[in-house]
Amino acid sequence: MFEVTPQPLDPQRAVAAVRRDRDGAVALFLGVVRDHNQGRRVLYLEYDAYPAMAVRKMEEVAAEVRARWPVDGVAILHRTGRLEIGEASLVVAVSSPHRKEAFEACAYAVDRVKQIVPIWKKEVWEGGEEWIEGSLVPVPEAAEPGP
Amino acid sequence: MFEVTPQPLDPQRAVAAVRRDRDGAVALFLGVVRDHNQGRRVLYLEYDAYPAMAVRKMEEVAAEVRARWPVDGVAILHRTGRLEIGEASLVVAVSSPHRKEAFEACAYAVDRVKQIVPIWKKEVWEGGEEWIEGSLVPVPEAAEPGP
Amino acid sequence: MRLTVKLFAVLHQVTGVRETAVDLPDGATVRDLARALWERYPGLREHARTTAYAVNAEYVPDSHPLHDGDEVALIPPVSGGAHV
Amino acid sequence: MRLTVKLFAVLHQVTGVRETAVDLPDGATVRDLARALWERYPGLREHARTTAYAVNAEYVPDSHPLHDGDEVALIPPVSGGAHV
Repeated sequence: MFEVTPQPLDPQRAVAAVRRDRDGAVALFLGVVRDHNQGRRVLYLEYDAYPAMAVRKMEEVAAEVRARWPVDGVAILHRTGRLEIGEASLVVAVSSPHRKEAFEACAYAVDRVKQIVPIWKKEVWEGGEEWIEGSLVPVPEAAEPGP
Repeated sequence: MFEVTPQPLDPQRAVAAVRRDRDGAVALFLGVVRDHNQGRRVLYLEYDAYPAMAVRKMEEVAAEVRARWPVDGVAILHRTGRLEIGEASLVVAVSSPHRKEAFEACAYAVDRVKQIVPIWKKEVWEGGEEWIEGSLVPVPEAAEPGP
Repeated sequence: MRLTVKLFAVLHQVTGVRETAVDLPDGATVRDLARALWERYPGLREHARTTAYAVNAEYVPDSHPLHDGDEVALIPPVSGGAHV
Repeated sequence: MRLTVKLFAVLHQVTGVRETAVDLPDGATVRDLARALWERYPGLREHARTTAYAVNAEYVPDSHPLHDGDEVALIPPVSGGAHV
Protein backbone atom coordinates (compact mmCIF):
# COMPACT_ATOMS: atom_id res chain seq x y z
CA MET A 1 0.00 0.00 0.00
CA PHE A 2 1.58 3.24 -1.20
CA GLU A 3 -0.41 6.43 -0.97
CA VAL A 4 -0.03 10.19 -1.21
CA THR A 5 -3.23 11.71 0.06
CA PRO A 6 -4.68 14.89 1.59
CA GLN A 7 -6.72 12.71 3.99
CA PRO A 8 -5.65 11.93 7.58
CA LEU A 9 -3.45 8.82 7.71
CA ASP A 10 -4.80 5.72 9.44
CA PRO A 11 -2.04 3.50 10.89
CA GLN A 12 -4.51 0.66 11.43
CA ARG A 13 -5.15 0.51 7.67
CA ALA A 14 -1.42 0.24 7.07
CA VAL A 15 -1.15 -2.60 9.59
CA ALA A 16 -4.04 -4.45 7.97
CA ALA A 17 -2.45 -3.99 4.54
CA VAL A 18 0.95 -5.42 5.47
CA ARG A 19 0.12 -8.28 7.83
CA ARG A 20 0.15 -11.86 6.54
CA ASP A 21 -0.87 -14.89 8.64
CA ARG A 22 2.75 -16.02 8.87
CA ASP A 23 3.85 -12.71 10.43
CA GLY A 24 4.38 -12.25 14.15
CA ALA A 25 5.66 -8.67 14.05
CA VAL A 26 4.55 -5.37 12.61
CA ALA A 27 6.84 -2.36 13.09
CA LEU A 28 5.25 1.01 12.48
CA PHE A 29 6.57 4.52 12.27
CA LEU A 30 4.57 7.71 12.45
CA GLY A 31 6.19 11.00 11.58
CA VAL A 32 4.14 13.69 13.31
CA VAL A 33 4.16 17.46 13.10
CA ARG A 34 6.00 18.86 16.10
CA ASP A 35 5.69 22.34 17.55
CA HIS A 36 9.28 23.48 17.04
CA ASN A 37 12.23 23.26 14.71
CA GLN A 38 15.71 24.73 15.15
CA GLY A 39 14.55 26.85 18.05
CA ARG A 40 11.53 28.27 16.23
CA ARG A 41 7.91 27.72 17.25
CA VAL A 42 6.13 26.05 14.35
CA LEU A 43 2.43 26.89 13.78
CA TYR A 44 1.74 24.26 11.15
CA LEU A 45 3.31 22.55 8.12
CA GLU A 46 2.21 22.40 4.53
CA TYR A 47 3.26 19.50 2.31
CA ASP A 48 3.60 19.60 -1.46
CA ALA A 49 4.14 16.43 -3.50
CA TYR A 50 4.54 15.08 -7.00
CA PRO A 51 2.06 12.29 -6.28
CA ALA A 52 2.50 9.96 -9.26
CA MET A 53 6.29 9.97 -8.91
CA ALA A 54 6.13 9.83 -5.11
CA VAL A 55 4.16 6.58 -5.28
CA ARG A 56 6.69 5.12 -7.72
CA LYS A 57 9.55 6.07 -5.43
CA MET A 58 7.73 4.55 -2.44
CA GLU A 59 7.48 1.31 -4.41
CA GLU A 60 11.21 1.56 -5.08
CA VAL A 61 11.89 1.99 -1.34
CA ALA A 62 9.79 -1.11 -0.64
CA ALA A 63 11.73 -3.07 -3.27
CA GLU A 64 15.01 -2.04 -1.62
CA VAL A 65 13.66 -3.16 1.76
CA ARG A 66 12.62 -6.56 0.41
CA ALA A 67 16.02 -7.03 -1.21
CA ARG A 68 17.71 -6.51 2.19
CA TRP A 69 15.40 -8.15 4.75
CA PRO A 70 13.03 -11.14 4.68
CA VAL A 71 9.97 -9.01 5.32
CA ASP A 72 6.44 -9.47 4.06
CA GLY A 73 4.32 -6.38 3.62
CA VAL A 74 5.56 -2.80 3.32
CA ALA A 75 3.17 0.16 3.43
CA ILE A 76 4.13 3.80 3.00
CA LEU A 77 1.57 6.59 3.34
CA HIS A 78 2.28 10.31 3.11
CA ARG A 79 -0.15 13.11 3.65
CA THR A 80 -0.22 16.41 1.72
CA GLY A 81 -1.65 19.87 2.36
CA ARG A 82 -1.85 21.69 5.67
CA LEU A 83 -1.08 19.61 8.78
CA GLU A 84 -1.52 20.79 12.34
CA ILE A 85 0.77 20.01 15.29
CA GLY A 86 0.37 16.35 16.25
CA GLU A 87 -0.97 15.14 12.91
CA ALA A 88 0.86 12.34 11.12
CA SER A 89 2.53 13.26 7.83
CA LEU A 90 4.18 9.86 7.27
CA VAL A 91 3.23 6.31 8.18
CA VAL A 92 5.54 3.38 7.39
CA ALA A 93 4.52 -0.17 8.33
CA VAL A 94 6.58 -3.34 7.83
CA SER A 95 5.51 -6.87 8.73
CA SER A 96 7.78 -9.84 9.19
CA PRO A 97 7.84 -13.25 10.83
CA HIS A 98 10.44 -11.82 13.27
CA ARG A 99 10.67 -8.51 15.06
CA LYS A 100 14.32 -7.58 14.51
CA GLU A 101 13.90 -7.52 10.74
CA ALA A 102 10.65 -5.56 11.02
CA PHE A 103 12.30 -2.81 13.09
CA GLU A 104 15.42 -2.55 10.92
CA ALA A 105 13.47 -2.53 7.68
CA CYS A 106 11.03 0.08 8.98
CA ALA A 107 13.81 2.43 10.09
CA TYR A 108 15.57 2.00 6.73
CA ALA A 109 12.36 2.73 4.81
CA VAL A 110 11.83 5.96 6.76
CA ASP A 111 15.39 7.08 5.91
CA ARG A 112 14.90 6.33 2.23
CA VAL A 113 11.53 8.07 2.02
CA LYS A 114 13.22 11.22 3.25
CA GLN A 115 16.00 10.84 0.66
CA ILE A 116 14.28 10.02 -2.61
CA VAL A 117 10.50 10.55 -2.48
CA PRO A 118 9.48 13.87 -4.12
CA ILE A 119 7.60 15.47 -1.24
CA TRP A 120 8.35 18.81 0.42
CA LYS A 121 7.35 20.57 3.59
CA LYS A 122 6.86 24.25 4.23
CA GLU A 123 7.27 25.40 7.80
CA VAL A 124 4.95 28.19 8.86
CA TRP A 125 5.78 30.18 11.96
CA GLU A 126 4.64 33.48 13.48
CA GLY A 127 5.31 36.08 10.76
CA GLY A 128 7.00 33.88 8.19
CA GLU A 129 7.31 30.65 6.31
CA GLU A 130 9.94 28.64 4.45
CA TRP A 131 10.11 25.62 2.17
CA ILE A 132 12.48 23.20 3.87
CA GLU A 133 15.30 21.96 1.65
CA GLY A 134 16.15 18.45 2.80
CA SER A 135 18.01 15.87 0.72
CA LEU A 136 19.53 16.42 -2.70
CA VAL A 137 18.13 13.51 -4.65
CA PRO A 138 20.65 11.09 -6.15
CA VAL A 139 20.67 11.62 -9.89
CA PRO A 140 21.89 8.77 -12.09
CA GLU A 141 25.16 9.26 -13.98
CA ALA A 142 24.82 10.28 -17.62
CA ALA A 143 24.85 7.25 -19.91
CA GLU A 144 28.01 6.77 -22.00
CA PRO A 145 27.56 8.45 -25.39
CA GLY A 146 26.89 5.90 -28.13
CA PRO A 147 29.41 5.17 -30.92
CA MET B 1 -0.46 3.94 29.44
CA PHE B 2 0.06 0.39 30.70
CA GLU B 3 -2.74 -2.12 30.31
CA VAL B 4 -3.45 -5.83 30.54
CA THR B 5 -6.86 -6.39 29.04
CA PRO B 6 -9.03 -9.04 27.37
CA GLN B 7 -10.21 -6.39 24.88
CA PRO B 8 -8.74 -5.98 21.37
CA LEU B 9 -5.74 -3.62 21.41
CA ASP B 10 -6.02 -0.28 19.64
CA PRO B 11 -2.65 1.06 18.40
CA GLN B 12 -4.19 4.47 17.72
CA ARG B 13 -5.01 4.84 21.43
CA ALA B 14 -1.40 4.04 22.29
CA VAL B 15 -0.17 6.66 19.82
CA ALA B 16 -2.51 9.28 21.27
CA ALA B 17 -1.36 8.40 24.79
CA VAL B 18 2.37 8.81 24.10
CA ARG B 19 2.55 11.76 21.72
CA ARG B 20 3.50 15.20 23.03
CA ASP B 21 3.52 18.37 20.91
CA ARG B 22 7.32 18.44 20.93
CA ASP B 23 7.53 14.94 19.42
CA GLY B 24 8.17 14.31 15.75
CA ALA B 25 8.37 10.51 15.89
CA VAL B 26 6.28 7.68 17.22
CA ALA B 27 7.64 4.13 16.86
CA LEU B 28 5.14 1.35 17.36
CA PHE B 29 5.40 -2.39 17.59
CA LEU B 30 2.57 -4.88 17.25
CA GLY B 31 3.12 -8.49 18.21
CA VAL B 32 0.53 -10.49 16.31
CA VAL B 33 -0.53 -14.12 16.48
CA ARG B 34 1.03 -16.01 13.60
CA ASP B 35 -0.15 -19.27 12.10
CA HIS B 36 2.92 -21.38 12.82
CA ASN B 37 5.68 -21.95 15.35
CA GLN B 38 8.59 -24.36 15.13
CA GLY B 39 7.08 -26.12 12.16
CA ARG B 40 3.68 -26.58 13.76
CA ARG B 41 0.44 -25.05 12.47
CA VAL B 42 -0.99 -22.92 15.29
CA LEU B 43 -4.79 -22.69 15.59
CA TYR B 44 -4.90 -19.95 18.21
CA LEU B 45 -3.11 -18.72 21.32
CA GLU B 46 -4.35 -18.23 24.85
CA TYR B 47 -2.67 -15.72 27.15
CA ASP B 48 -2.62 -15.88 30.93
CA ALA B 49 -1.36 -12.97 33.04
CA TYR B 50 -0.84 -11.75 36.58
CA PRO B 51 -2.38 -8.39 35.73
CA ALA B 52 -1.48 -6.24 38.75
CA MET B 53 2.15 -7.33 38.65
CA ALA B 54 2.30 -7.20 34.86
CA VAL B 55 1.31 -3.53 34.92
CA ARG B 56 4.00 -2.81 37.55
CA LYS B 57 6.61 -4.53 35.43
CA MET B 58 5.48 -2.60 32.35
CA GLU B 59 6.04 0.60 34.33
CA GLU B 60 9.50 -0.70 35.24
CA VAL B 61 10.27 -1.33 31.55
CA ALA B 62 9.19 2.24 30.76
CA ALA B 63 11.42 3.59 33.53
CA GLU B 64 14.38 1.66 32.09
CA VAL B 65 13.64 3.09 28.64
CA ARG B 66 13.51 6.66 29.95
CA ALA B 67 16.79 6.16 31.79
CA ARG B 68 18.48 5.15 28.51
CA TRP B 69 16.90 7.35 25.82
CA PRO B 70 15.49 10.89 25.75
CA VAL B 71 12.01 9.71 24.90
CA ASP B 72 8.68 11.15 25.93
CA GLY B 73 5.73 8.80 26.19
CA VAL B 74 5.89 5.01 26.53
CA ALA B 75 2.75 2.86 26.24
CA ILE B 76 2.62 -0.92 26.69
CA LEU B 77 -0.59 -2.85 26.16
CA HIS B 78 -0.97 -6.63 26.38
CA ARG B 79 -4.06 -8.64 25.65
CA THR B 80 -5.19 -11.76 27.53
CA GLY B 81 -7.49 -14.68 26.77
CA ARG B 82 -7.96 -16.40 23.44
CA LEU B 83 -6.44 -14.66 20.41
CA GLU B 84 -6.96 -15.70 16.82
CA ILE B 85 -4.35 -15.63 14.04
CA GLY B 86 -3.63 -12.02 13.09
CA GLU B 87 -4.79 -10.45 16.35
CA ALA B 88 -2.37 -8.25 18.29
CA SER B 89 -1.26 -9.57 21.67
CA LEU B 90 1.24 -6.78 22.38
CA VAL B 91 1.40 -3.11 21.45
CA VAL B 92 4.39 -0.95 22.41
CA ALA B 93 4.49 2.73 21.45
CA VAL B 94 7.31 5.20 22.11
CA SER B 95 7.37 8.88 21.18
CA SER B 96 10.41 11.09 20.89
CA PRO B 97 11.54 14.33 19.29
CA HIS B 98 13.78 12.19 17.03
CA ARG B 99 13.19 8.93 15.21
CA LYS B 100 16.38 7.03 16.02
CA GLU B 101 15.70 7.10 19.75
CA ALA B 102 12.06 6.15 19.23
CA PHE B 103 13.01 3.02 17.24
CA GLU B 104 15.76 1.91 19.61
CA ALA B 105 13.66 2.47 22.72
CA CYS B 106 10.68 0.65 21.23
CA ALA B 107 12.74 -2.41 20.30
CA TYR B 108 14.33 -2.46 23.75
CA ALA B 109 10.93 -2.23 25.46
CA VAL B 110 9.63 -5.20 23.44
CA ASP B 111 12.66 -7.27 24.51
CA ARG B 112 12.16 -6.38 28.16
CA VAL B 113 8.42 -7.09 28.13
CA LYS B 114 9.24 -10.60 26.97
CA GLN B 115 11.82 -11.00 29.75
CA ILE B 116 10.18 -9.69 32.91
CA VAL B 117 6.44 -9.14 32.52
CA PRO B 118 4.42 -12.03 34.06
CA ILE B 119 2.37 -13.05 31.03
CA TRP B 120 2.25 -16.48 29.40
CA LYS B 121 1.00 -17.92 26.15
CA LYS B 122 -0.45 -21.32 25.45
CA GLU B 123 -0.15 -22.57 21.91
CA VAL B 124 -3.10 -24.60 20.67
CA TRP B 125 -2.68 -26.77 17.60
CA GLU B 126 -4.58 -29.61 15.96
CA GLY B 127 -4.85 -32.26 18.70
CA GLY B 128 -2.78 -30.63 21.41
CA GLU B 129 -1.69 -27.60 23.33
CA GLU B 130 1.28 -26.38 25.36
CA TRP B 131 2.13 -23.52 27.69
CA ILE B 132 5.19 -21.90 26.18
CA GLU B 133 8.10 -21.47 28.60
CA GLY B 134 9.97 -18.37 27.55
CA SER B 135 12.35 -16.39 29.77
CA LEU B 136 13.42 -17.32 33.27
CA VAL B 137 12.77 -14.12 35.15
CA PRO B 138 15.77 -12.47 36.84
CA VAL B 139 15.40 -12.95 40.57
CA PRO B 140 17.21 -10.53 42.87
CA GLU B 141 20.07 -11.91 44.95
CA ALA B 142 19.24 -12.76 48.54
CA ALA B 143 20.00 -9.82 50.84
CA GLU B 144 23.06 -10.21 53.08
CA PRO B 145 22.00 -11.57 56.46
CA GLY B 146 21.97 -8.82 59.10
CA PRO B 147 24.54 -8.71 61.96
CA MET C 1 0.56 -16.67 59.31
CA ARG C 2 -1.77 -17.02 56.36
CA LEU C 3 -0.62 -16.47 52.78
CA THR C 4 -2.47 -16.18 49.52
CA VAL C 5 -0.84 -18.15 46.71
CA LYS C 6 -1.50 -17.53 43.01
CA LEU C 7 -0.72 -20.02 40.27
CA PHE C 8 -0.41 -19.17 36.61
CA ALA C 9 -0.16 -20.79 33.20
CA VAL C 10 1.40 -24.28 33.35
CA LEU C 11 1.36 -24.22 37.18
CA HIS C 12 -2.36 -23.49 37.13
CA GLN C 13 -2.70 -26.35 34.66
CA VAL C 14 -0.84 -28.97 36.71
CA THR C 15 -2.61 -28.07 39.98
CA GLY C 16 -6.05 -27.16 38.67
CA VAL C 17 -5.90 -24.30 41.17
CA ARG C 18 -5.73 -20.59 40.43
CA GLU C 19 -5.48 -19.31 43.98
CA THR C 20 -5.18 -20.99 47.38
CA ALA C 21 -4.50 -20.11 51.03
CA VAL C 22 -1.55 -21.61 52.93
CA ASP C 23 -0.88 -21.40 56.70
CA LEU C 24 2.74 -21.46 57.81
CA PRO C 25 4.52 -20.85 61.11
CA ASP C 26 5.96 -17.37 61.66
CA GLY C 27 9.45 -16.92 60.29
CA ALA C 28 8.77 -19.03 57.21
CA THR C 29 10.48 -18.15 53.93
CA VAL C 30 9.48 -18.56 50.31
CA ARG C 31 11.42 -21.85 50.30
CA ASP C 32 9.28 -23.15 53.18
CA LEU C 33 6.15 -22.19 51.30
CA ALA C 34 7.40 -23.97 48.18
CA ARG C 35 7.94 -27.18 50.19
CA ALA C 36 4.43 -26.96 51.64
CA LEU C 37 3.00 -26.50 48.15
CA TRP C 38 4.98 -29.49 46.75
CA GLU C 39 3.33 -31.67 49.42
CA ARG C 40 -0.11 -30.45 48.49
CA TYR C 41 0.42 -30.38 44.70
CA PRO C 42 3.12 -32.87 43.72
CA GLY C 43 2.85 -31.73 40.07
CA LEU C 44 4.57 -28.49 41.03
CA ARG C 45 7.77 -30.33 41.88
CA GLU C 46 8.83 -31.05 38.31
CA HIS C 47 8.58 -27.32 37.55
CA ALA C 48 10.49 -26.27 40.66
CA ARG C 49 13.74 -25.61 38.82
CA THR C 50 12.12 -23.06 36.51
CA THR C 51 9.65 -21.50 38.96
CA ALA C 52 10.31 -18.00 40.24
CA TYR C 53 8.48 -16.34 43.11
CA ALA C 54 6.93 -12.93 43.57
CA VAL C 55 5.77 -11.55 46.90
CA ASN C 56 3.29 -8.71 46.71
CA ALA C 57 4.06 -8.37 43.00
CA GLU C 58 7.88 -8.18 43.24
CA TYR C 59 10.31 -10.93 42.30
CA VAL C 60 12.12 -12.26 45.40
CA PRO C 61 14.80 -14.88 46.15
CA ASP C 62 13.85 -18.21 47.82
CA SER C 63 15.24 -16.95 51.11
CA HIS C 64 12.75 -14.08 51.28
CA PRO C 65 10.93 -14.02 54.66
CA LEU C 66 7.15 -14.10 54.50
CA HIS C 67 4.63 -12.15 56.53
CA ASP C 68 0.99 -12.67 57.36
CA GLY C 69 -1.24 -11.54 54.50
CA ASP C 70 1.47 -11.71 51.80
CA GLU C 71 0.37 -12.52 48.26
CA VAL C 72 2.81 -15.01 46.77
CA ALA C 73 2.80 -15.80 43.06
CA LEU C 74 4.48 -18.80 41.42
CA ILE C 75 5.92 -17.56 38.16
CA PRO C 76 6.87 -20.01 35.41
CA PRO C 77 9.18 -18.70 32.65
CA VAL C 78 7.31 -15.78 31.08
CA SER C 79 6.30 -15.80 27.41
CA GLY C 80 4.33 -12.64 26.74
CA GLY C 81 4.20 -11.02 23.32
CA ALA C 82 4.02 -12.81 20.01
CA HIS C 83 6.21 -15.62 18.62
CA VAL C 84 8.84 -13.22 17.38
CA MET D 1 8.78 19.20 -29.53
CA ARG D 2 6.45 20.22 -26.75
CA LEU D 3 7.16 19.40 -23.11
CA THR D 4 5.08 19.67 -19.97
CA VAL D 5 7.03 21.13 -17.05
CA LYS D 6 5.97 20.74 -13.40
CA LEU D 7 7.23 22.95 -10.60
CA PHE D 8 7.04 22.06 -6.91
CA ALA D 9 7.51 23.59 -3.48
CA VAL D 10 9.99 26.50 -3.52
CA LEU D 11 10.20 26.40 -7.34
CA HIS D 12 6.43 26.75 -7.55
CA GLN D 13 6.74 29.63 -5.07
CA VAL D 14 9.41 31.58 -6.99
CA THR D 15 7.69 31.19 -10.37
CA GLY D 16 4.03 31.32 -9.29
CA VAL D 17 3.55 28.50 -11.80
CA ARG D 18 2.62 24.92 -11.11
CA GLU D 19 2.73 23.58 -14.65
CA THR D 20 3.71 25.07 -17.99
CA ALA D 21 4.37 24.01 -21.59
CA VAL D 22 7.72 24.60 -23.29
CA ASP D 23 8.56 24.17 -26.99
CA LEU D 24 12.11 23.19 -27.85
CA PRO D 25 13.89 22.09 -31.05
CA ASP D 26 14.31 18.34 -31.53
CA GLY D 27 17.44 16.94 -29.92
CA ALA D 28 17.15 19.18 -26.85
CA THR D 29 18.33 17.89 -23.48
CA VAL D 30 17.26 18.59 -19.92
CA ARG D 31 20.02 21.19 -19.75
CA ASP D 32 18.54 23.01 -22.76
CA LEU D 33 15.15 22.98 -21.10
CA ALA D 34 16.63 24.38 -17.89
CA ARG D 35 18.20 27.27 -19.83
CA ALA D 36 14.87 28.05 -21.51
CA LEU D 37 13.14 28.04 -18.13
CA TRP D 38 15.77 30.35 -16.59
CA GLU D 39 15.01 32.90 -19.35
CA ARG D 40 11.31 32.71 -18.68
CA TYR D 41 11.53 32.54 -14.83
CA PRO D 42 14.76 34.17 -13.65
CA GLY D 43 13.94 33.19 -10.04
CA LEU D 44 14.73 29.56 -10.91
CA ARG D 45 18.37 30.42 -11.55
CA GLU D 46 19.36 30.84 -7.91
CA HIS D 47 18.01 27.34 -7.20
CA ALA D 48 19.75 25.77 -10.18
CA ARG D 49 22.55 24.24 -8.12
CA THR D 50 20.12 22.26 -5.96
CA THR D 51 17.48 21.45 -8.57
CA ALA D 52 17.20 17.89 -9.84
CA TYR D 53 15.18 16.79 -12.84
CA ALA D 54 12.77 13.96 -13.45
CA VAL D 55 11.51 12.93 -16.85
CA ASN D 56 8.31 10.91 -16.86
CA ALA D 57 8.71 10.39 -13.11
CA GLU D 58 12.32 9.13 -13.10
CA TYR D 59 15.36 11.11 -11.98
CA VAL D 60 17.67 11.84 -14.93
CA PRO D 61 21.01 13.58 -15.47
CA ASP D 62 21.15 17.04 -17.16
CA SER D 63 22.35 15.40 -20.35
CA HIS D 64 19.17 13.34 -20.73
CA PRO D 65 17.65 13.77 -24.21
CA LEU D 66 14.03 14.90 -24.31
CA HIS D 67 11.22 13.72 -26.54
CA ASP D 68 7.92 15.24 -27.60
CA GLY D 69 5.30 14.82 -24.89
CA ASP D 70 7.75 14.24 -22.02
CA GLU D 71 6.67 15.37 -18.57
CA VAL D 72 9.62 17.08 -16.89
CA ALA D 73 9.60 17.88 -13.18
CA LEU D 74 11.92 20.31 -11.42
CA ILE D 75 12.75 18.75 -8.06
CA PRO D 76 14.18 20.84 -5.23
CA PRO D 77 15.82 18.95 -2.33
CA VAL D 78 13.11 16.68 -0.92
CA SER D 79 11.91 17.03 2.66
CA GLY D 80 9.09 14.56 3.19
CA GLY D 81 8.27 13.07 6.58
CA ALA D 82 8.38 14.89 9.88
CA HIS D 83 11.18 16.99 11.41
CA VAL D 84 12.96 13.96 12.81
